[in-house]
Amino acid sequence: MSTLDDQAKESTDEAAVESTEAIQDNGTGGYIILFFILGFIASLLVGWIAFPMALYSKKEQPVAFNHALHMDEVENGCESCHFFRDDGSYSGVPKLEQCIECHEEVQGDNENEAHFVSEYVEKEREVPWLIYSKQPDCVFFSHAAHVLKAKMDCVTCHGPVGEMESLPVYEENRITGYSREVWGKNIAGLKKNSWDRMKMDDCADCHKESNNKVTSVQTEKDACFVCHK
Amino acid sequence: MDSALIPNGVKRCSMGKFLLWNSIIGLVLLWGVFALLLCWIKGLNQTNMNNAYGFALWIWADLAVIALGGGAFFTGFLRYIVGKEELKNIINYAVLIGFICYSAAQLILGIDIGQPLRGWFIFWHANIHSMLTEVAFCLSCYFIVLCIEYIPLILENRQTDKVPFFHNLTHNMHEVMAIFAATGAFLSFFHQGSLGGVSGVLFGRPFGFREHIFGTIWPYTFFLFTWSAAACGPCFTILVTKITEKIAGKKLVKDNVIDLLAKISGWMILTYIIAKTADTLYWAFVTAPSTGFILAKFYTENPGSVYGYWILFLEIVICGFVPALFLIVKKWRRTPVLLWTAIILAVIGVSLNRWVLVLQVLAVPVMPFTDWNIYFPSWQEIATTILPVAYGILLIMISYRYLPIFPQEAELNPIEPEPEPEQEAKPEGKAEEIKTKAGEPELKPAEA
Amino acid sequence: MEQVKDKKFGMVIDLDKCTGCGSCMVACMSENNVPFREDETDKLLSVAWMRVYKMTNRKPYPDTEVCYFPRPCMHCEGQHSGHSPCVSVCPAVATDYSTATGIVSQIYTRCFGCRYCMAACPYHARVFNWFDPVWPHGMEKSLSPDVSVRMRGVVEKCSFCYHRYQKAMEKAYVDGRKELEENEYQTSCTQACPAGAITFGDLNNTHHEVYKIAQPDHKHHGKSKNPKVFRLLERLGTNPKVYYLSSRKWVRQLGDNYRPDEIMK
Amino acid sequence: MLPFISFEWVWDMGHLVFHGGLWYALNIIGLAMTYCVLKTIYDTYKGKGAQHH
Amino acid sequence: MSFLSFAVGGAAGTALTPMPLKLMDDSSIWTQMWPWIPVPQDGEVSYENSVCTLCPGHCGITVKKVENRVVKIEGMKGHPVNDGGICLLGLAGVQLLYGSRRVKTPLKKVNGKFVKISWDEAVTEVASTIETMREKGDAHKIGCLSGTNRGTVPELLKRLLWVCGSLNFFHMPSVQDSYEITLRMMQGGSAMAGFDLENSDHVISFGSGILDGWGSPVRMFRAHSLWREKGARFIQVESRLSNTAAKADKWVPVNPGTEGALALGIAAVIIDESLYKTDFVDNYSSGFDSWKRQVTNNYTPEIVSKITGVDKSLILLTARDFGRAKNPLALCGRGEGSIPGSIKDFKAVHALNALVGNINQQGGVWAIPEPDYINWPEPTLDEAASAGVSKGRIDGAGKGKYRLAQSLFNRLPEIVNSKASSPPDVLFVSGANPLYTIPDTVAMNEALNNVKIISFSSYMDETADKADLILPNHVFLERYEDVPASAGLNQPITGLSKPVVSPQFNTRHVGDVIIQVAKKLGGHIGDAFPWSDYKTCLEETLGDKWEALNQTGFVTEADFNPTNDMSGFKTDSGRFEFLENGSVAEVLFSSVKPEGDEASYPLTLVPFDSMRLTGGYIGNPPYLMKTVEDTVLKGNDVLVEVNPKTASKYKLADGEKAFLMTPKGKACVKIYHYEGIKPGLIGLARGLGHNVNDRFLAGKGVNVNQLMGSKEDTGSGLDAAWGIRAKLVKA
Repeated sequence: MSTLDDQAKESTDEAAVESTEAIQDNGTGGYIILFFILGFIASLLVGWIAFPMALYSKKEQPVAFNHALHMDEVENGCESCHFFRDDGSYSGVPKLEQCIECHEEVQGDNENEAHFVSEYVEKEREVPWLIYSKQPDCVFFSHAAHVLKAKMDCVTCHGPVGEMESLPVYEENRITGYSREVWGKNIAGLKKNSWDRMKMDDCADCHKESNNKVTSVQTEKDACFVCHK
Repeated sequence: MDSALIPNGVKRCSMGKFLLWNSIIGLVLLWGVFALLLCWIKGLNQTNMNNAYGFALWIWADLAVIALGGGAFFTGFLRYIVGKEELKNIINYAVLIGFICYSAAQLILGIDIGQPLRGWFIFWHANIHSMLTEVAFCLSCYFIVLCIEYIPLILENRQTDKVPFFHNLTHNMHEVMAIFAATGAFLSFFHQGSLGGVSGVLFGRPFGFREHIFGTIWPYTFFLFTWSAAACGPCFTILVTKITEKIAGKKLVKDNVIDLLAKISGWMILTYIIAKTADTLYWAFVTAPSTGFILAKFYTENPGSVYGYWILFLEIVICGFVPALFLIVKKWRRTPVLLWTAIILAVIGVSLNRWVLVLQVLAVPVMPFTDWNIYFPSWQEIATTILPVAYGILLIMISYRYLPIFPQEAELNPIEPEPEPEQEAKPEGKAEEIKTKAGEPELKPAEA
Repeated sequence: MEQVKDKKFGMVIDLDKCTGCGSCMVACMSENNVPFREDETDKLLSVAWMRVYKMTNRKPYPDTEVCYFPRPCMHCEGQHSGHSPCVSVCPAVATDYSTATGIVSQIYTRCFGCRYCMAACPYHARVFNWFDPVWPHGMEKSLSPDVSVRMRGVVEKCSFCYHRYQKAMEKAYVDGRKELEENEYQTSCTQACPAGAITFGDLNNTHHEVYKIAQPDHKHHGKSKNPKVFRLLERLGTNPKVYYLSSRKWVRQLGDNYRPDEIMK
Repeated sequence: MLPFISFEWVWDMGHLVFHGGLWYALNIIGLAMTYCVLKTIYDTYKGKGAQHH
Repeated sequence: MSFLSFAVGGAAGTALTPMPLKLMDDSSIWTQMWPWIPVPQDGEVSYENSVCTLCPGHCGITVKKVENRVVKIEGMKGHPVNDGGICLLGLAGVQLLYGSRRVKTPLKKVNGKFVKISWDEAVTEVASTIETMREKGDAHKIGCLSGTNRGTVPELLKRLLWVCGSLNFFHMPSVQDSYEITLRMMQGGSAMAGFDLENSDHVISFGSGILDGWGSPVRMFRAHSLWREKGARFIQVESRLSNTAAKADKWVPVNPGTEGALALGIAAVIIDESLYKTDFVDNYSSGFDSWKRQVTNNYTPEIVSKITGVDKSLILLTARDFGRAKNPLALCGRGEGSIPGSIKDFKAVHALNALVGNINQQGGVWAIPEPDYINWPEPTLDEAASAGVSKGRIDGAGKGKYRLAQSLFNRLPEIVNSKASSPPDVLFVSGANPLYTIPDTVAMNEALNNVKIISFSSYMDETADKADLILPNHVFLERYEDVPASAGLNQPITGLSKPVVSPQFNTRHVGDVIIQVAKKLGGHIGDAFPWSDYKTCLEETLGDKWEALNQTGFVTEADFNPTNDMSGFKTDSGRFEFLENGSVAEVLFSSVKPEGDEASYPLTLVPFDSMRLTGGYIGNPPYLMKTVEDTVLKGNDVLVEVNPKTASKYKLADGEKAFLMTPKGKACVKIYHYEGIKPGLIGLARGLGHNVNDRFLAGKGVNVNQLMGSKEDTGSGLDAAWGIRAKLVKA
């Protein structure tokens, strides 16, 4: 208790001293401002630089895939590998079965391909692709509605993936488990291109622009169940 | 040993006694925190709520503490807008009580929602048609106002007041306090009302549903709630002040202040209860019967007849007209027993009203082939409801000890000789005794 | 974009045919990834979108009669455009009314669990996830990807199997259509009901079976013109889209509240 | 909550009245507080409040 | 102070970074996908047709798959039994596939505990067990209990036993057996009973839970809906307001066990008022006159009213309505039909049908020919086998007073106790759970104490738990199996249950195991099973049906129509026999008295069936448990239905705990006041009180078979107990 007592005394003294100083000495005032600025700058650095670095973990794709190279080989553009099934559902990332159609055996002298064939084709293992545009389970996204009905192209949302020669590093949000592409590269959430972000607001913006039908009594926009399940 | 922090001109109990009581209340608080953590970690299955009782003890507690905390806005309104100067002697305490009530309400809401981490959706994704949204916004804003009103009080502590910045801030805030008080009254009007609207808009629940003003905007319970909070809130302020005086063993606020507030309360309660009676009659004979419900369906044939006509009688007569008369008639109001009775009844009345409009609404079966729902809270619910009470007591204890809450205290309780501000040698335990429950062991000062 | 006609999906449940077997409940659970717990006997803690109530005429043996009463979400329209009891009260727009389909949606990831909608719903159609949903090891394989799995602390309810509408529309888009046939979108309970007691379809479409039975009078908030058809708690003004058919008078009367003077009439 | 930004925002009477009232109140609180803080800084700089000690 | 200003600066700076917003957003997204909440994987959706074998109804199912996962079972559109409809058990079948109750690998009991063994070891073990038995000359002491007696799997089991030297193949009896016996007695030959329900305009059911699981449930529901549409009448005779009674146009509450008397009473009125079909009676029946004399003398409305407790006026009314109907139909068999019941009841009801001339008529009772596609060559038997076979059956079925029965497993406790014949030493169990489903489980358990049980159960149920060896079969979604009939259906149908997913665990098809065991045993036994595996066997057996079955899942005989065909009677007289052998005694109804004395057990316990509780060998999957009402089960307590009058007599409040005691056992129950049960009765749901490896099912409620006794029917030897004397004592 005596220690507590002492501390109390000390702090009281300190406070008294400081408050006296504050009025008398403008130098101390500057000292306070300095600390304020230090704190301000430190937090800016943390928030803008350290935080995004800490938030995302980087993951390599299992196979180095060259979209550009494949685009040259196939006849039907993106739909050659990413196609609609008969029931209207979208196949998404190709299964091994589709890859095997061409890559039953190693075709060229690319070591990535060799790795792919030996690790996956021969072992009949599905490739555990990391999907950049993977949306939460609550999202119902119909490729058919966008591509077939609204005649949108892939680039609008996915960007010029077809021209990429290598897959970008997959950055996973340590809290949510989603790819950084969903929130966007820019930590502030700013975007330049239509494909820079895949948040609900991005869907909503486009729906607002292109859809003149108001179906939600709450938001006077598209009803929730258009995009949710 | 903390005498440097204690306001000038008043006496406080010894540090040891203070700490002991703090720790006793602290234990209760910890019990509540434990229950709170259980609810957060394991989910709301820790409660006895169910699909029929989505709202239960917590929501009642919310509504009740906000009604009781209404003393803050209404006293502020009377003091700063109407200009009842005497009330400056109780406004600090009213603000403190309001602050406690509102922070308690927010804490309880934080436990009550199934997904606390998504709580901010109510602001960000607000649906303005929902009464709860209005409650959330106004309640949060008013809580900011309460903080602003509470800040100068903290800064008036003897030590902080020495800092010129804080001293000046206190001064300047007092200067514009009327603005805050007005804003507070504005916000309170809406969130108190919206709480009344919570059950009033439920057209699927004939027990709670009320006709709306202009047909669509707000149900009449909106106004009844605001009115009842303004009427009964000050009673709670008086009640807590009186209890504090009992515990402190000394007079803290002059009688004329209490008398004025009590009188105003009395008239407010009377007008409220007349309106409430009218509302009840209209509901019982017009609104509810139009959907096939007669009054007897709401008050009879339920298990153990818990929800009987007695509730109406208790709420409107015993806890309505009776306290109103006690407070209005000067002679009765100045009889301590009757004053105590009146303020306690008023507090019970408004709490009962909130209970009925949350719990009984859900208890009444709406589908004819279903039965009454009866609910009793789990210990976790009770503990988390007691938690803010314990927190409130702690905050009052600390605030009372270190802040000049009662401007008239020094005047009413002159002490001789004044203790040296920074000197700590003298044990203070004997200088003053808090009269607590009989049989309380004499509290010895610590080994200082 | 060309306008597609607004739908008003609704249901008629034939209480004369319903045997109370409970298949609709299980069909719903299985379709919608409804969780289950070890003890499901406390029906007020149980998550079930479709619940079959048992009502009796309250007469003693041997004059007792029993009627089973399946109760999905009523998808109330209210007295004016989508003013259902629950939608208007949700503080975070987690539930919404679509004028294109007449379906009351519930977005589990938006819901923060205040349960105001549950207090608002007189049908107890909304249930809260008091517990974390847990599937015994291996059983999670039976989960359908068409419906998102709910987490603890949110409210859920019947969606009229809206995902089936979404899926049917996808198929229609692939076929180059914008409208569905009556049988392309049916709820799981409708499809499963072994007694064929449930009829589902568009109440705005006079060709649909559901319209023919329910005969909704859209000028009077959908009140049925069929004397054997009634809606649950119609007098509250909820304007539900689920209709019931019964040839028994006491059943129809138990579907709403009546003052003693009204019953004598 | 915010016009132009929030998905739920609708330009209608309800939103204008509700949020009008809300932002009105918030602004008054904010302005009054800002005034207090600025005036306090000014007063302190002027050396007011020191005599209190 | 400096720290404070640093903190204030930090706060100000942080407010200008995206961090707070982003963290808030991310944390809420985290709550939207908590790692412990499963996310179902998306993928290609496919549908496969198969047949559900969870009950004798045998509905067509369409299984919805996502990639290689079964996510939903739906009714198959266009299937003759259910046309798209499906019951709740079928819907919950997915949970049986993925449930925790499965036996995941062959198990052998060593010192009271199960240890995992390989399939090779398991097959060797079975083979050596059989070998040993044969060497000891005890081949006839090998028995087998199968859930059904039709189809290739039971036939394979039967064949294995036969070539090894045993005829002791048992199957779980049901009302189907009673109906077959009745048809054999009254119409001759062997056939299954089919009911042309859809075309009947007046149905009277004597206690049959036709909406509680009787026959093929979905088809019954569909027929009921059809009656509602076309205004057919439906009368339910039952002592309890079951779901069936609740849906009937008229519920006739009757003293339990006297339904047969009421049938004869109705017959008497119909004869008396000449409402019967003289054409049929005169031209196609025999023994009518003496039968008529007995009935009209002994079953006047007054007498019947006394026996049954039904008002005379109601008897007359019911009889006249029935007699005047265009296509009347009477049904028999209590509840869902798991207890065969008294043959006298069946004969009374069937005679009533004949009286109104609806045998092989539109809307009447049809004789459905037995499936005939299994035509395997007769195997050769060695000496040991012949010796064993010559010892006959231990249950006496097919001989003497049991000549009508095919299998009487219910007699096992009696056989063990009486030592009249030697009980089996080894018992194969396939698709059955006798320790749960056969009344008087205590006695059955004791009877099996010294039997080596070899179980093929897919689930760890009560019988499997007692087994010495478990060779887990695939569940119905993982295996091929022919499904030869659908209970009560008015046409011959063969279905094919197909594997829609690959086996989830280390299980093996019981047919494959049999073939492998036979091959292991070699010699003439191996020769009797010339197929390499079960699928080959099935394919060869089904012959030209195989293609069609694989395509559509079922084949029917489209041209099957026996109406007006009166040539089918294979009795000695070639006519319908009102009286077999002209024996008068067979007409006279005698109520099967419940076990126990009335003085110490003043009440009567009657088990009841419900769609929401499967009383069969498969216990309720979790989703079914979810549908069980809280008036049946609350927590782990079972509720018994008691009429409020009876309850007040014994001062038992609603929801109060009490002990339910019968001569067979005692259980703690809760009282549920139910106006829909006759005073003096106690209703207890069948299907609870399982003791299996499944926390969603085990330990909930009481197994009514624990409290029930078996009552041998004098006519057939089958179990005819419909209830048991009981009492309720406050707990």
